[in-house]
Amino acid sequence: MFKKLIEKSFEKSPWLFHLNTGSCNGCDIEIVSVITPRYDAERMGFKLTGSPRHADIILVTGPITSQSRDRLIRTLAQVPDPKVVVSIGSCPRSTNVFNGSYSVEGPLDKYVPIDVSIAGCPPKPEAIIDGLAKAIEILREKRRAMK
Amino acid sequence: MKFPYLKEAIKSVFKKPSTEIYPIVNKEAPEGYRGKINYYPEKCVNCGMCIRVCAPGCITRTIEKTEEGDKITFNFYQGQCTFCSLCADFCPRGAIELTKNYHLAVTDEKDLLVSGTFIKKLPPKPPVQPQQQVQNQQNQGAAKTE
Amino acid sequence: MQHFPILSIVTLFLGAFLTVIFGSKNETVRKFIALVASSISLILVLMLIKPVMIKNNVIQYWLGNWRPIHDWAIGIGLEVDALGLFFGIIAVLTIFLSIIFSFKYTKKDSETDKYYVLFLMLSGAVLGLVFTGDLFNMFVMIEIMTFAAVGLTAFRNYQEGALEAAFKYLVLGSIGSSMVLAGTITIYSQVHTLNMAQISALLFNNLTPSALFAFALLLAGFSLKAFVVPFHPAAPDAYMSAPSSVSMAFSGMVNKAGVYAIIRLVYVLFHAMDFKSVQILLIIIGTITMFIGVTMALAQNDFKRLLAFHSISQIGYVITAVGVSTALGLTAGLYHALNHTLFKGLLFLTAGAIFYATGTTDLNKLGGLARKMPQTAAIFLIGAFSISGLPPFNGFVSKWLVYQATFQANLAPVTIIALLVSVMTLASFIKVAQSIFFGQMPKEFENVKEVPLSMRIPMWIMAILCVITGVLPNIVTKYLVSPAVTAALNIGKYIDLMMGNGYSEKILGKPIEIPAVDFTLAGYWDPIAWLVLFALLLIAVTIVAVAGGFNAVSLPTEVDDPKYDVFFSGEASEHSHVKGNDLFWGLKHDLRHYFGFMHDAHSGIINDYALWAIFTTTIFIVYIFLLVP
Amino acid sequence: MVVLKYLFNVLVFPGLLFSALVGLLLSGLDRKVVARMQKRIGPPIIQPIYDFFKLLGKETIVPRAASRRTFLYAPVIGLLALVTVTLFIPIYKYTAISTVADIIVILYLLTIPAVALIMGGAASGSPYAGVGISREMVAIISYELPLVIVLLTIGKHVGMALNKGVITFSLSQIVSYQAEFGPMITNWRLIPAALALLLIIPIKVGSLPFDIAEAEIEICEGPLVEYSGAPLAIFKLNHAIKMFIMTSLFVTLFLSGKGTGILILDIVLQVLLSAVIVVISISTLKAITARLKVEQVLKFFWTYPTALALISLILVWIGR
Amino acid sequence: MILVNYIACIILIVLGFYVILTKKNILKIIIGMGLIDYGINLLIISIGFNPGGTAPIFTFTELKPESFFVDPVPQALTLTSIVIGACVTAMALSLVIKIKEKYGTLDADKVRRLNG
Repeated sequence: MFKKLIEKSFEKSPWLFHLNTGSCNGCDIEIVSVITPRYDAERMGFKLTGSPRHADIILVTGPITSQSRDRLIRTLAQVPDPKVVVSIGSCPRSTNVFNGSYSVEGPLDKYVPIDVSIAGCPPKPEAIIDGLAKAIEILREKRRAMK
Repeated sequence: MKFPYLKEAIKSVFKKPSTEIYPIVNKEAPEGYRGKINYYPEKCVNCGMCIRVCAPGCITRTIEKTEEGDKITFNFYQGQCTFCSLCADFCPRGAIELTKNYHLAVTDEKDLLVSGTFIKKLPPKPPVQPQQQVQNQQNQGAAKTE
Repeated sequence: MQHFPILSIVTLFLGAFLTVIFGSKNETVRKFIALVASSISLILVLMLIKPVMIKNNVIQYWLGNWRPIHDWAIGIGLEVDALGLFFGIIAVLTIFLSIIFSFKYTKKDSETDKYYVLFLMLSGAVLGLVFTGDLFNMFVMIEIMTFAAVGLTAFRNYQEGALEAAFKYLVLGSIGSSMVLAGTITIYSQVHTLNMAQISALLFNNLTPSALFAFALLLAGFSLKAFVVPFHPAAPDAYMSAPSSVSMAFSGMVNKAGVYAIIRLVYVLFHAMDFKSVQILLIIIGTITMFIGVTMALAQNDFKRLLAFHSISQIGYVITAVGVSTALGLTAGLYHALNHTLFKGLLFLTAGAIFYATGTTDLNKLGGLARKMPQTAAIFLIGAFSISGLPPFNGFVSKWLVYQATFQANLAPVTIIALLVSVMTLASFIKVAQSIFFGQMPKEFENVKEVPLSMRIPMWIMAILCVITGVLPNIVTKYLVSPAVTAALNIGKYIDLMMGNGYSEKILGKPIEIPAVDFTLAGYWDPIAWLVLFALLLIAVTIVAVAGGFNAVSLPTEVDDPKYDVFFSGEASEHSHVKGNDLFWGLKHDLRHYFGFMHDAHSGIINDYALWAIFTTTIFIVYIFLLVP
Repeated sequence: MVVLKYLFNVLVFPGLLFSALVGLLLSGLDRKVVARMQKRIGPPIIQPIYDFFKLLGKETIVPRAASRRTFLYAPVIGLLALVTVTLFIPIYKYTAISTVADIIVILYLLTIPAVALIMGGAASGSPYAGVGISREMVAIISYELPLVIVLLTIGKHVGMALNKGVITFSLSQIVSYQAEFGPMITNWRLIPAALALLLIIPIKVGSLPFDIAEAEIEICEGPLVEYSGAPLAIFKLNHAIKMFIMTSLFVTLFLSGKGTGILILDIVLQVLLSAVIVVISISTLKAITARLKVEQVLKFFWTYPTALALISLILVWIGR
Repeated sequence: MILVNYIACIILIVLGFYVILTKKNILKIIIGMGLIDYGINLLIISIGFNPGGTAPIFTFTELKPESFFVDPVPQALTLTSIVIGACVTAMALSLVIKIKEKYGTLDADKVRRLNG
């Protein structure tokens, strides 16, 4: 009965979960700035949640340091099903300048397929909003595929 | 029992919100913004300065021997780039330029790869002298120096 | 039908003696005797309901057929009116269920024949106390009750603190009993009779100083037996170390007997309820008991000690309601006494079940047992919700009556404290639920199994009773509580039947008017309609759920896939169970001075407890001498 | 026929559908007003409806350490109690269930959703939930005291006028009193009580300055940490309906009166007034203050609102 | 003359309370309890005393209208009270033995593991 409405609502209220795997916090400030009055992601329904169980889109920042590797894997597994992984900045994409360092465990796609990657070090808030818009489409496809 | 910001809160309800509605109003990046790389292969002289200077090492070069010279392709993998624009500054020929295009949100990795190829014609090869003449030239050279 | 009361008491005592003779050898004979004795007395008392409650005549029985000779009562008389029978039913019910529970519960203990002897003595004494019409007989029954209770507290002497608790209970108990004895004697010195009906007739509004002195002493003695706050320190130790089936009897019968004695003393014997000062005294005691009981319970981290403090605070409710001497107040008090026996008995049985299954009741060691013991968890939740007064259960109805009674008697602060106490009760039971049943399970309780069926039957019976008394309040009040209230308020009938009619007119000059027992409920709350609503809503929600396309609930498979681990910010969720005293940090931090003072006040030294007891008795005496006449 | 009326009441009018819709709209309005106060555009008013249906579509994960049945049934029980309360709250003389509704019944019915949240959190077996539970319980203890005093004051005030001095607990008598003597807010004795109730609404709903139980960042949504999919949707629905109930209770207790006589207009008036109360009490506080610490909540609620409520209680008591 | 009895009772009772309150040794507390009991027993007896009355033991033949007895009922009460006093002391002593065995001390300040 609500099938169509549930489909539509997946576009309208994607919830974000911010996962920092050792980033220099450049991208983290950008993510937060997306929610400030100037860029206001909330007008499109985005909301930062505290627990991975509530999230649809996971924003990963930072090159996966060895400490945060298995925590990353465990937290990503705990997100309920139609989920989208978005990598912010170049670190998760390709461990940026830290490539080859002893404590960096390689780019994110070694552990989980990246759906949307937003390049930039740090990416501009508008770029993040673009990325999130793309992520919403992927979310809807995944939701349709899941049904 | 003081209520901070109460006045501003109530006043701002009636003012226009200061949000830029980004997707509708496209926002121009500020001057000098280091965004997507533009590579002009024709200007490049394959000196390799950019490769040496790039910290994350995201610039790679492939050289391919062809009959009219070696076909050199430069790949700027922006997924690993820190947008420090050192490559642009050090490029003697100004072949690399970081534009103001900040739309770098991509779904597949290929879009982050900027590459350009050019064929570097070698200088006209001096006629090939037979082996014998080469040694004479070397002896004359040696004699001159003594 | 005349002989049922004495028969029910005697069968219990007979059961005790028979277990001594036959039971010491093998287990089944013992259990059989105990079961037969308690079920006979249960049937006898339940058969009394029809004549006493519905046709409300009073059964009187003169031991040895020593009828009063020309208006002077010599022999000991049993007098069962609706009030006595009300508490009798409570007692008999608790006895029957506790004995069934103890069959399996004391399997691990040795010398269980001594257990059954003492338990049957305790139950016989309580029934005797509730049915007797003679003041000295009441003292003897109280003495036997204390005796058996001390014996049972020390039953598991290997347990930490059992002996100490028994000794303290004995010392305080004997102080209380000597006060009761002194009170009885001072009354006897004035009226030269021990029969309660005759005493109340002779003492009717000619309260001489010695009668007042006796009233103060008796009030102190009985409130010590009911573990009212100034006298209460022996109770938590005794409830904690006694086996749970016994502490269920303690909180179900023993302090109810104390409350019955207070009601009998204040309403019937001295007819002291017209004096405003006595009402205020009872209300003050009740409120203090309520508040201190629950705040102490919040700070505990042993399950049974927490329950003990709760039964003290619920007794505070009953006494406050009884102190409000309107008809509604007494109804609220008696109804709450019945409910308290039901849900407190239930909770003590769950404590017993946990002790039986895991061997400890310490809140800091347990956790996550709901998955291993689902039925006990369900029963515990019913008990916890009914004690904290959530609507569908029985605690709500009686607490609502208490609030209304206290507020209609213009006692706003008491109502506010009562509501606050009920919220704190909810808080402490949430603490118990989280630290025992929910949260993560420590390793050593992996192979904990559900308690055997014979222990779960009494628990289920009590849970169902809890729900019934919660859902059908008007039936329970009409058949059980109102007759008891009329009996308490209308002492003329009590005297006439005992001493031959016309006696009260002759002595008192005019027949005692029977106050009308009617009360208008301030608000109206019909649980049946309410339950229909709940059912309708349940259907509604299920329809929405099914149609709404709830997708499948994905349950954890056996493979240790991290998806089903508890979210612990990514850490491998090792054992981190929020339990015991790390809950309510905010509250304890704010009230730390109060909690600190209360903790030191319960120092555990017997001399301090005795000092409290004697100090409060002197306050009672001084208060009553100054204010009552 | 009566069953049909009951069914209609339960399912549609003041029951599930109406209160859910209005609740969600009110919480949408609240988010919009808070955004506007921070000079942002803010989500559309119907955003909570989208949230609700999106959560319905998500997968529900039951963690291994959770006790399954309590975990899944807790939100439903909370919803049942809340919807039952909506039937009792009179909207300008129209009460869905014509029983003389009762303050103490409502008071206790409103604790059931909080207990359901606690039971759900406890059943999920996560340490964050454990901390969330103890904070939620401290919050309940702190706001119960002033709430009770306010309700008793109103009961006493109306009781003195209509019920020959004896306190009345019934809401319909309160509404009829206001029909005669005008809304309660105009009576100077009860203004402190109204202020106290305004301060209590945010913590009862669990909105920002006092949401110590569901602090997103500190303890990752407290009791709700393990919930996802349909149970979480129902908990968010409970949250919204509670907002509607508390504000319409405030309207009934302080702002009701004769009403316009036509049912539809009465309903619209009630919803509008509750929207105003939402904006005044919940949104402004959410926009301008930060979250309090745990013991600050207790200290705050046992001093300011309790003092206000006691003042009005004493005034009512003296001004016989 | 009767006054002396009552004074003796009061002294005994007050002495008993004094012992219970101040003495730290639990054995002495039991003795204090005993003292209170005997004080009250003496009180019971002295209440039932009619000056000049004989012991209330007679056979029907000896019962003459003018024979004057002491009140028999308090004496019966004293009997039970003494029995109860004895049993209480017996149980208390058995508990004290076990406490000494388990706690190793008789000092009330040390026997306080259950507090708070």
